[in-house]
Order: sequence, then C-alpha cells, then structure tokens
Amino acid sequence: MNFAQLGLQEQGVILLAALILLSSFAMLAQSRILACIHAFAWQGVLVAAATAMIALVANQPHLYLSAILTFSLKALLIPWVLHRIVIKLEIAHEVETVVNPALVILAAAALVAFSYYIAMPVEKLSTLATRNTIAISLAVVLIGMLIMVTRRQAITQVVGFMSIENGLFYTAVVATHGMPMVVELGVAFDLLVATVIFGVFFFQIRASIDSLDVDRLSRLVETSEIDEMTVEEE
Amino acid sequence: MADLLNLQGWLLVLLQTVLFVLMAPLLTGWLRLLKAWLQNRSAPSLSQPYRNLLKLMKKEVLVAQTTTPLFRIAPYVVFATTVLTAAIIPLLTVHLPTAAIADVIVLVGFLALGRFFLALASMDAGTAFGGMGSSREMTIASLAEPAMLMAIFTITMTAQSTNISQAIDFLLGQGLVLRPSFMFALLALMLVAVAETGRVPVDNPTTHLELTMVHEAMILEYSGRHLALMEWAAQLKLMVYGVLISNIFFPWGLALDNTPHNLLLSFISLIGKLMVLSVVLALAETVLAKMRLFRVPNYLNLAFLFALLGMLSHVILEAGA
Amino acid sequence: MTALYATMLIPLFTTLLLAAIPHCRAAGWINILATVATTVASVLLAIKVFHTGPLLSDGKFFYVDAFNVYLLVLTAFVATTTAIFSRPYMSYELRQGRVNNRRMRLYHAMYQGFVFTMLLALATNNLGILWVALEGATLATVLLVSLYRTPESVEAAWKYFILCGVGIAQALFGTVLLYFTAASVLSSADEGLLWTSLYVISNQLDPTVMSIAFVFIIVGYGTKIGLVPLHAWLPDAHSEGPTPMSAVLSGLLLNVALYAVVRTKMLVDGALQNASSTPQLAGYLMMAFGLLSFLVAGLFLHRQRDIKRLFSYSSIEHMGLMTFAFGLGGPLATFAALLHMTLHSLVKSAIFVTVGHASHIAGTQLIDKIRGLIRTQPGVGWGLLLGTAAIAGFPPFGLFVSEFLLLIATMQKMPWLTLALLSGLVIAFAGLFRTIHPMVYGSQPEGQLPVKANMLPVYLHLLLALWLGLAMPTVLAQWFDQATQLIAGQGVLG
Amino acid sequence: MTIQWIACAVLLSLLSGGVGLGASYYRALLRWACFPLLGLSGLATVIAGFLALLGDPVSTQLPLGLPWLSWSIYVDALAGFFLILIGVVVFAVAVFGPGYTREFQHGRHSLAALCVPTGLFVAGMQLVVIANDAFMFMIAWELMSLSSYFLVAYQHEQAANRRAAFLYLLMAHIGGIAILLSYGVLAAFSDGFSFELLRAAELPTLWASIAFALAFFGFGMKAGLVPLHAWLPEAHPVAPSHISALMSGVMLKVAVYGFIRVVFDLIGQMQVDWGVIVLLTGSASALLGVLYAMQQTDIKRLLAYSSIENIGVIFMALGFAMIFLAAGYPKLGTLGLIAALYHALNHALFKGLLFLSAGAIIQQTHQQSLEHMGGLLKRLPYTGTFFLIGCLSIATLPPFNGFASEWLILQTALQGVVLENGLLRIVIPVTAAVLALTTALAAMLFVRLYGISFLGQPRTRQARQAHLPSFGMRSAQGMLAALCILLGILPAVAIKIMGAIPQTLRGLPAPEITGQGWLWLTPASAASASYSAPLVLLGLALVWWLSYFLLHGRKHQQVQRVPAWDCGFGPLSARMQYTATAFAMPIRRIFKPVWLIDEKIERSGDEQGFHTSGLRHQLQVSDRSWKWLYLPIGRWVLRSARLVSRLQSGNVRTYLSYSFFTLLFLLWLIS
Repeated sequence: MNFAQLGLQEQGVILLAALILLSSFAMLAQSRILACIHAFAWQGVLVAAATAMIALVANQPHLYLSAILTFSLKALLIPWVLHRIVIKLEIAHEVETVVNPALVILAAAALVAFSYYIAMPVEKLSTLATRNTIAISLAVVLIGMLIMVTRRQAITQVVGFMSIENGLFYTAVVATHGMPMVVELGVAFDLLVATVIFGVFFFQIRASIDSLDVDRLSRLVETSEIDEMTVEEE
Repeated sequence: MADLLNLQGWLLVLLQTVLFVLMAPLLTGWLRLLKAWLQNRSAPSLSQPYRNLLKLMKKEVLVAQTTTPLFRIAPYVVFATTVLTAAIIPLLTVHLPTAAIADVIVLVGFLALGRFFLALASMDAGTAFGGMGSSREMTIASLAEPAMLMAIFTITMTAQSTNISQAIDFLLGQGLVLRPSFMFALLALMLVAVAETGRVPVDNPTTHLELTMVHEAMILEYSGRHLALMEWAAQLKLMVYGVLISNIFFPWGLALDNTPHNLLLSFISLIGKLMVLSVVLALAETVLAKMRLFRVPNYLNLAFLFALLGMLSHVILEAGA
Repeated sequence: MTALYATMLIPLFTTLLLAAIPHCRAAGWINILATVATTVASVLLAIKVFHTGPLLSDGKFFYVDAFNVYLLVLTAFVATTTAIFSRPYMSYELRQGRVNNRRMRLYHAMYQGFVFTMLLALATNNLGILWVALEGATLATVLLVSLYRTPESVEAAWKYFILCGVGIAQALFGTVLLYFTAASVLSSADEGLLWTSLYVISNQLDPTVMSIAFVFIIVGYGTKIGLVPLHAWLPDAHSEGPTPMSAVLSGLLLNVALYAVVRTKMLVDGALQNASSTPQLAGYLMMAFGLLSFLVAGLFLHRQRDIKRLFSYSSIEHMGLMTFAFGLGGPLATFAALLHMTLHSLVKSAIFVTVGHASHIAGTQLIDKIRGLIRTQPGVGWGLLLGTAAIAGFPPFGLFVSEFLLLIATMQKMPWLTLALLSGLVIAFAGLFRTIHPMVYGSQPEGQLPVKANMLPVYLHLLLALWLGLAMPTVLAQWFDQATQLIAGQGVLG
Repeated sequence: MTIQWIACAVLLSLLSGGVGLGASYYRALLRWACFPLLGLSGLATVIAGFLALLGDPVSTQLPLGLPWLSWSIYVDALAGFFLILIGVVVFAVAVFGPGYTREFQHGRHSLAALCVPTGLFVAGMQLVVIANDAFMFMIAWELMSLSSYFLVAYQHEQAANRRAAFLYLLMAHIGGIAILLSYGVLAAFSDGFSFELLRAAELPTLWASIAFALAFFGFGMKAGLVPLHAWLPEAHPVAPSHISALMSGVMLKVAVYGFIRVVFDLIGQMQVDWGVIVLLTGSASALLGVLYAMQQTDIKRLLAYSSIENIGVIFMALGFAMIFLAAGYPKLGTLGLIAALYHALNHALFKGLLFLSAGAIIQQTHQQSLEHMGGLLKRLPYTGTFFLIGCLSIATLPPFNGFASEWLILQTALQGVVLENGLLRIVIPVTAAVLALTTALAAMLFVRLYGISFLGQPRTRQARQAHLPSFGMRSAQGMLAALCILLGILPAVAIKIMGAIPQTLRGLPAPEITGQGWLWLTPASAASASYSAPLVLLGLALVWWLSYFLLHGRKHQQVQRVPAWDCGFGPLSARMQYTATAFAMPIRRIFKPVWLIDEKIERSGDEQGFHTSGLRHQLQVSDRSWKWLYLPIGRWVLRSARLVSRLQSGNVRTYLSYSFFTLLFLLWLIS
C-alpha cells in the first residue's frame, strides 16, 4: 500500500499531516513568543484543512462543520486573544532563551519515532484510509507536552497546551472521523473557557510576581527543615 | 501425707526442732573455740553463747524514737521463719512428717522472708548503717540465690523430688555413689552458705567497723530480748546450712526408722559430721581475709559456675540421654 | 426519571441564578437550599434505583446503576454539609476583608457549578461527556483556588490548571483511542462512547489498543486523583483555596476521578480477559500506582508545616489505598474500597471543616503556631482529635472496617504485599499524630479566643462514620454489594 | 445466665462512660454516678466470670458489625477466668476512685475527659475477653487502646506526658496491626473470621509460624516484653493512678489472654522452638524489667518496670507450657499454663494494690519521687500496712500469693528433666536460675521501695504532713490486700476452681495439682513435691506466739524510746539516711552494662582538693532500647521523609516532566 497508488486526496491528507508535524517542531524551537503564536495559528489552519480534506475523502458531512469550528476557534480566535494579551503585557519583544535547542529538537525526533512504535498496533487495526497518520497525531500531542516542559514563559506553556488540544482533535478526526457532535461541542466549549481563564491568570501572575517566568513560581516548596525535637519511630 | 496424723510423728518433730534450736548456740560456741585455738589465744567456754542469750533476754529493751511497730515485730518473724526452716529439715530421722509441708524451694522462700523483714527493720531506724546493711545484704542474697537454686536443681534432678526427706531417702538407698555433679553442687552450696550466713570471706560476724559490716549493721539498733532473738536466729541459720549440707551430701548414719537406738546413733553421727564441717569453716575463716564488697560478686559467680557445672555434668554425664 | 433530571438541573439552575444576580446577602442560604434540594432529589433517585435496578435514560444519555448512585447521594450530602459550614466561614472571611463582594458572587456560582459538573460526570453514560464534565470541574475550581489573590494561591492555581489540563488532555487521548476501538467493532459509530454498549461488547475490543488507552486514561485521570508522581498540584491547590473548597475538593472530586478510572477498568478487564498475555494488567497498574502513592504520601506527612497540606497528603494516601483496593479486584477488596471511599469523604470533609475553624482560632495555618485547641475550644479540639483518629483508621470508626477487609483480602491474594501496607499505615499514622498532638493538647496560649464555630457537620459526619464502623445497616451493605457485583463479578453477601 | 450477666456488665460500664459526659457540668455526677456504675459493672463481671468458669461455655450473636460478619460472643472457662480478674480490679478501682479524684474536681481538668474514656476502656477490655470472631476482637482491642490513650493524655500540660501518650498510641497501633495480620493469616486458610472457623483451618507449618510470630509480636508489644517495652514505663506513670492500676494490672493480662487464645487455642499445632523463643524473651524481660526498676526513683515508673518483670515471668511459664505441649507431655503443659494464669491473677491483685497505694501516697504528699518521701508508715498506717502486704506478695515470699504461683512455675521448670532433648534440659534450668535471680532482685527492689518511702525519717515537709486518705481509698486497698493473703493461703482452692480451663483449650488434660485435697499443692505427684500453705502459716503463727509468750512471761517492763545510735557526733538528720539511688548503687555497679548511665559529680571547693565546700551528684539512668531500637527507626523514617520531600520541588516544569516520563515509561512498559 505504498504512497504512489493512493488517490490525490489521500496524498493531500498525508502531506497535511507532515506539515502539522513541521508546525509543532517550529513551535518547539521558536525563541520569540509572537513567532510561537503565529506557528500555533498556522497549525490551527493546517488541522482545519486536514479535517476538511478527510471529510472530502471519507465523505463524512458532519466533519465539515467540525473543520469550520476548529478553523474559527484554533486558527483565529485563540491566536488573536493570545496576541492581544502579549501586546497588552508588552512582552512581545522578550526573547526566551530555550535551553540548548539542538537537544530539544533531537528529543522531539526521538518522540516521533517512539510514538510510531507505540501506534503500530493501532494502525494495524484501523481500516480507514488515514490510519498511518495516527502516529503523527500522537507525536504532535507528545511534542506539545515537551513544549510545556521545556519552555519557561507562561504564554508559551499555554501555546504548548493548545497544541496538545490540536493534536487530540486531529487524532479524533484521523482515527474515528471525529467524535459524536455533542462531545465535539463540549470539548470546544471547554477549550474556549480555558483560554479565557488563561488570560485572567496571565494578569494575576503578572500582578503577583510581575513577570511571566514560570520558574519564579516556587513559593510552595517543602524543603524547609523541620526541627528534630520530637523523637518518634516507624 | 498419710503419716501426718499419728501423734508419735508430731512428738518426734517437736523433739527434733527443740533439739535443733538448742544445739545452734552450741555449734557457734564450738566454732569460736576452734578459731581461738587456731589463733592460739584462750577460747571462751562452750556455753558462752547460751549465757549471752540469757543475759540479753533479761536486759532492758531500748528502741529508737523514729521506729514503727514493724521494728518490734521483725525479730519475732525472723526467729519464727528460721525455726520453721529447722523444723522441715530432717535432723535425726529421714521420715519427718513436716517435710511434706514444704520442700527445698519453700525453705529458700522462708529464708528470703526472714531476710526481707530483717532488711526492712534495719532501715526503720533511719540511720545510715541500717540502709547500708540492708542494701549490701540484699545484693549479696540476690547474687547467691541463682547459685543455690542451681545446686538444688542438680540434687532434685538426680533424686526426682524436691522434698528433702524423699531426696535423702533416695540417696541413702543408692549407697556410696561418687557423682561429679554432687561434688560441684557441694562446693557451690558451701560457698553460698558462707555468703548467706555472713561468715568471713564475705562479711565478718564479729566486727563493729561500720563501713565493713553487713549483718551486724542491720541489727545495730536492736537491744534486749529482740537482740537475743536476732542473734539466736543467726546462729540457727548457720546450723541449718550445716545440717543441710551434711545430711544431703553425707546422709549415712541418719535413722531410717524411729527406734530410740537408731535415733541415738544418728545423733552421734550428726555431732561428728557437724564438728568436721566447723573445723573446715574455722580453717577457712582464719586463712582467708574479708573481701572488698565489690569482689563478692566474683566470689558468687564462682559459686554459680560450680552449680552450673554440676547441672551440666548431671545432664551430660549421668543422665546419659 | 424526574428525580434524575431534578438532581441534574437544580445545581445548573442555581449556578446560573447565583451568577446572574449581583452580590446578595442570601447567596449563602441559596447555596444551602440548592444543595439540600439536590440531596433530596438524589436520595429519591437512589431509592428508585435500589428498587428497580439500573436506570437508563431515553436516548441513553444518562445511566445510573448501583455503583454511581451511592456516589451521587454521597456527593450531594457532603456538598450540603460543606455548604452549611461555608456560609458562616465565608461571611467571616468577608468581614476579615480577605474577599470582596464580587469574589463572593464568583465563589457561590462556581460552588454550584462544581457540584453540577460532578453530578453530571457521575450520571452520564457517555465517556466523552464524562471527560467534559471533569474538565468543567477543573475549570470551576481553578478560579476558587486563587480566590484570595495571594501570590501563593495564584501560583497554586496556575500549577493546578496546567497540570490538570495536561492530565485531562491525556485522558482525552485515551478516550479517543477507546472510541477508536469501539467504532471498529460496533455497527453504529455514535454508540461508540456509550458505556453501556461498550460494556456489553467489551470482550470483543482489541486488547493492545485498549491497554494503551487505559495507560493514557490512568495517567490522565490519575493526575486528577492525585496519584504519586502526578500528585504535585494537589497539596498546593488544597491548602491555598478557601477551606470549604478544599473540603469539597478533597472529599468529592478525587472520588469522581477514581470513579472514571474504575469505569474504564471494567471495560479494559473485559477486553483483556481472554486475549492478552497479562489479563490483570489494569489491576496491576492501579495497584502499583496505589501502593506508591500510599507509601510516599505517608512519608510526606512527617514533613508538613501547614495543616491543610498535611491533610491533603492524607487524601493522597487514602486515594492511593482505594486505587490499590480497586486494583486488587475480587469482591472483598472492592467492597472495602467502596466503603473506604464513602467514609473517607465523610471524615475528610469533617476534618477540613474543623481545620478551617482551627485556623480561624489560631489565625494561621502554620502547625507550629496552633496550640492548646482542646483548652481553647473543646468542640474544635476534640473534633480534630477524633477526626484524626478516625482518618488514621482507629476501630470504633468505619475506616478501620475497610482497612480490616482490605488487609484480609490482600493477605488472601498477595500475602507479601501486606508488609508494605502495614508499614505504610504505621508511617502515615505516626506522621499524622506527631503533628496533631502538640496542636490539640497543651495549655491555651494567651490571647487565643474561641471563635463562633458551627460544628454540626463535623459531629454529624463522625457519628455516621462511627455508626458505619460499629453496625453497618443491611440496606447500605446490600447497596455496596450490588455495586461490588457490578465491578468484581460476584458480591460478598451472596 | 452468663450471657445476661456479661451483657449487663458491659452495658453498665458503657453507661458509666455515657453518664460521664455530663460530669464536667454537674461535678457530683462523677462521685455518685460514674464510679458506682463502674463498681457494679465490676461485680457483674466477677459473677459472670464465676458462672462461665464453673459452667459450660455459652455463645451468642450480636446485631452489631457487618451483615455477613456480625459480632459473636463466646464465654468459656478461659474467658471466665479473665473476667473475674478484670471484675475484681475494676471493682477495687471503682471504690478507690471517688476519693482519689477529689483533687481533679475543683481543678481545671474536665471530668468528662476522665469518665468517658474510663467507661469505654473497661467495656473494651470486657468485650475483648468475650469476643468470638477476629472482627469484634480487633474492634474491642483497639477501642481499649484508644480509650486508654485518652486517659494517658489526661494531664496533657507537660510536654513529656504528650510525648508518652503519642508513643503509647503508636506502639498500640503497630501491635494492633500485627495482631490483625496474624488473624489475616489464619483467615486466609479458613473461610471465615469466627474463631470456630479459624480453629478448623489447618495451616502449613511455615504459615503457622508466621501467624505465631505476628501474634507474639503484637501481644508481646502490648504486654511490654523487652525489646518493645519502652512505651510502658513512659505511659503508665503518666495516667491518673487508679487508671495506671487498671492498665498495669488488667490491660497487660488482656494481652496475655489474647496470646493464649491465639497460640494455644486457634493455631492448632504447637512447635518446640516457639516455646523456646517465648521462654527466652520472657526471661530477658523478667531480668531486664527488674534491673531497670531497680534504678528508678519515680514510684510509678518503678511499678511500671516491675510490671514488665512480672509479665516476663508469666511468659516464661507460658514458654515452659508450650515446650512441654510440643514435646508431647500434655499434663506438664497444663501445669505450666495453670501456673501462668495463677501468676497473672496474683499479679493483677498485688500490682493493682501497689498502684492504688502509690496513688494514695501521691495524693497525700504530692510527690512522685522516692527521694522526697520517708517515714510515711507513721502518717499513713493503713496504706502502709496494705503496701507492705503488696510488697511481700510481689517479692514472692512464702505465705503470700506471689510465692504460690512462683513455686508452681519453678516446679514446672524442675519437671524439665523429663524431656529427652538434651539441649532443652540445659536451657530450662538456666532460665530457672534467671528466674531465681529475678525473684531475689525483686525482693531487694521492694525492700528498697518500702524502706525508703515508708520507714526512716521523712525527707520533705510534705512527707511529714501527709494525712489519712479517704475511707473509700483505704477500703479498696484493704480488699485487694485481703485477697492477696487469701490466695496466698488457699492456692489449692483457687487452682481447683481454675481446673476447667485447660479442657476448653483444645481438650488439654485437667491438672492434678490439687490431687491431695484443699490443703496440699502437689504439681506432678505427691512424692516429687508438695507445699501446704495453710500449715506453713500455722507453723509460723505457732512459733511466733510461743517465742512471744516465753520472752514476755515474767516481768513486763515498758520499752523505752531513745534516740538512735549516732556514733556520738550529734543529732541524726533525714539527709543522713540512705537514699534510693544509694540503695541501688551496688546493683548499678555490678550490672553496669545493662543501663545507659551518665553520672556527674561536681566538687566545689579549693583547687588542691583539701577543702570541699559542696558536692553535687547527678545521675541519669536511661533505657538502652531507646538507643538501639527506637531512635534509629525514628531517624530512618525522617531521613526517608526528607528524601521524598525533594520530590515537591515547587517548579511547574519539573512536575510536568514527572507526568511526561510516567506516561512514556508506562507506554514502553506495556508495548
């Protein structure tokens, strides 16, 4: 079932999958926040396009609706909100030095290999044409998590979180041609509320430690010494 | 239990106990006589202890102000326990009805009861000597007890009974048998006897040097008839140990049936054995000097070692299991 | 069906009502009334389910069986008693100036919203909706954690949001995989997420994919349960938020997350029964997580300086014990786990209420500064002491019964594990009591005055725990037994 | 009939607890309601005990507990015996209580916190003894521990009391769980929890040993056997005295009951090496208990350590019994068991008496240390005499009850010669020698206790002005003292009544200790050993009267009271007497390595040492088990806790990485 015999649309779907993976890598290595948000916006667009393409290939009408919903939410609304917050907090020009980016990229590549290894039994089972993109969707999710672990800025962490949501949505579309509509709506609604709350939090964090560096949030810690005055046993 | 009822048995017990109690001062007198000879000085007469006791009984009794009634009860309890101990040890005849009332362990219990009251009474006067005496006495006694019990263990293991008259009856029946366990038990019991009755290596009965005395420190406050009872009880205790050692380890000569002829014969053999024993004790007392208090534990550990060896040799060599 | 819809709609309606009206003095009372109504509705629902068996709503949207109905009643009841406690507590906070009117309005709205999401998560039949409801619960409480706007509470809220967000995302991935395997087996795709239909065909599902799905779900919802090493957010969130919120969070939200994991475990067990090499994979995973949390949390107890953090670690420890029990499987262990879940909610919320009062008396949450509670206010002092004895599993209280059954079940199945349980129990007990002891006993520090405290909920909960400990009513036992039959295949009473 | 009595006893004690709730408001409630109810409960328990001991076992079900595991009760001869033991001491404490707690009434202490736990504590003990399934046993057991914890923490102002209470509860908890696991092992091989099913289960020898080890660990810890005893001398002195009497006298015996029930009754088989372990631990506890007691100056700590010694002696007797049962000599096994039970009863009586008297002393002199007492016999004559009887009994001296049970234990040891295993024939005499050493040291201990506190000159003002305790307190002590004497004089009668016990423990043969009628004690056979307590007493009285009459016959002059001999250098002061520390100095030097001793002597005066103006001697004797067992474990737990707390580093990204790596690890694991 090599790539050549696939119809033009299937080839389009797989091309889009590769592009989504590329956008994840872009977000990972980006040092400037604004560029990061733009990469995220691009990823939203690509996911929406992929959903539309799959809807066309597997002729699932309700997928078009999801594609539009995703495009409006993840390509336009959320990036716009984040963009406005960044401008208002005047941190657009701050550069976040990613700790040795080469190592992070390598780790991401390893993650892709690992997710392919994990997704192999899943792909054997799927009968859908788009089955071999499941590994890519799992990779996007794992890279999203990697972004959250390695980046220090609160906003880039939120972008990572959103990219995980993108990955999840993309998995749903690829694996099962989308979830039942009521679940789709629920997920979308939760995502929207989450973004609003993130916005609120940015201002609260800014107010409390007047910076968005996550590592500065380390007041609740337990390495304080307790005196040994009371003897006790196991 | 059956032979308890006949009157003749009880008469015999009464006779034997009275004899036992009356002979005790004589034994002490004989011992002082021997020591005087060994130290080549002229000895007081044999009846001197009796005269001392009679004198004390007639003298006026003085009691310390701080003392409680316990101080005046103690002499009677000490004397009574010692006399009762004498009652259950077969002096002349083996079949003694009272021997069934209490066995060897109860005998040790009686001595412990006497010592308990003596120690308490000595602390009653509220002087330093009483405290010092009772503390030392109780320490020595507690170290001597395991050795004594181990020796008793060895004897009962061979005789399969803790009842003294049964044990002696069994040993008499065996005739002359050289047992290593008995040899060790004898040594252990002699060392313990010396420690318990407060003879020289452990404590000097005749001294009045406050810092060294143990037994004397306890009866320092007594006078008159109370002192007489205490002295008499001490002498009786020495006699009890003497008779115990002689009758268990050298039982020959004890009367098996209560005919007057055999009783006389056993009385004579008893006198002989006691005299030999007191010679040994007198020699030991003149040769050895009193030890420092904190060397007494090593002395009693030696006694315990002997008793332990006795028990081990019995289990390994004689029982043969 | 009306009882079911009533239980669902009352909290939703109150959330909207409280959100809509500007701050009014009666918000506390409305809150209590709503929760009382919900409790009544849930009790009616429970009676109905108890007599007629599992209830499937038309359109298969809601599914209520013996397992989740008792959780529904428990959630409603604990929410009510905490609401009763929260009214005077929050008004005291308002007088202290730590919250303003606007935040009180947010607090009451979010409180009811939180109750609604939990009830929805419990009652729904669709695993997707279950995920949405749990995400909703997180959103509702994250704002409450940062209610006081202190740097610590903001930090705690942020960590809570990020960690739970990631956790929930992983759970969503698991649910998607679940849906994927179901869609390939089921005829009509939209039934793929309904738990009832999945349960019926669970043995036809593909084992390998199901085990991958279960890994994602247990790591995802495990973060919500607070299993070590995913627990890091829990102590911060529970100690920084207002006490009623910590009580409800500790008492109920953790149970709902565990409920979700157990629902999935039932499916995975069905799938792995005959096919894969290790049929007990789900059970072993849960036991490993449970034991790890139980031991590590027990050790954490020795190092605490803040009293609410102490009891949040105790929650992690107990959740670990429950996960271990559910993982062990078998009727006795499951019955013990269900009983433990109920009693833990009752006693833990009672303790948090007492802790709230204690921190008001001493003016601080630092353990070193709270002293002589029994002398200052016997009600609070004895409440805290008895509560701690109950949570440590001392007999007259019910938790001993569940620990007794669990220890016996472990001894029968895996004897060498009992040693780990034993040392865990003892280390936890030592840590808990070592810190409580100086606080409760000792003479009254000067200037410490008793505070107006409503100890009714505390003694009500402790009495219930005592009653369950001494003489378990047969009705409740049959209730648990039906649930055990559901989960573990065969009941204990039978 | 027994069931009604025991039910009424338990209800009465619960009622006394319930009534106690109101005690802090109506102060008189304590005197006129709580303690009388407790006394009635004690009486009912004694009656139930006798009925159970003499009649045949009865059992019933209770509506409490889980539906499929409801509480069931089974009162057989063993339970009856322990019920009597509990009832007698509870009754004595109830009579003693009102007088003693008068000082608490007007103090700041809340009386409810005293009454409620006491009621629960007594009810807990009664329920433990009659429990017939593991579930009820465990609930009653831990109820007993929890309520006694509240009593230990009653005077919680001092930090030391709080620490002792915490230590007590922790050790009780560990013991409780060990017992629970032991039942778990038994339950694993049977299909239920009730004792009948547990008896029916036949365990493989390995699991039987594990069950035994757990039971011995759990019950031994509660009874205070040596390695795990450190909590007992901390907790018992801290509780109010009448509660310490209950805890020391009765609670330790309930632990012995538990041990006998599990090992002799539930675990079918018996192995020789179990017996040897119990014997060795018992002798170690006995010796170390008395040696540690010797160095104590606090009167209640001294009595607590002496409880450890007596519990050690009881476990030695149980060890002998187990060895004989395992080696196939059931008759000697029952002899050992009866000796152990009889010593348990005796210890409950005289330890209860000693603690109550100590309570009376402390109430009158407000002093706990021996160094501040002295000459109390003149001020407190009744307490003095009863305390003397207590000391004589516990020092195991002939006419008293301590000696009767000690004599039986030594006779059991002496029968050891019958065993064919050579090694045992050596170990048993050696342990008997250790027992003899312990007895002698106990005698010295109680000479010191009685001599320093009651005799000589009063050392402090309070000791001088002590006055008589209330009538209730004196009568309680008198009752217990009379019982001590009675059981000492008529042991054969008591043992005949106890004859039915071995029959209920897996059909052991009845002992023929009282073969020769009520007068004689003949353990193995009439020839081998016999002891007649009544005749011994008769003999003593006879000789005493005879010597008294002879000496006083003639002229009866008045005894003069003169100052004691002071070597001529001036009036004797109280400070010249031997102190408790001095009295124990020889033993401290001989058995030096047993304790952790740090002794400091500061000499103030000129440097060359010619003229010393003052000497200050400071001695601190502490328990070695703290350094070897308790502190290392405590440090290990704290170190691991510090290690684990590094997990909570406070950085969000590290938390995220935990979750991330867990996910990757699990995925890798299952693929």
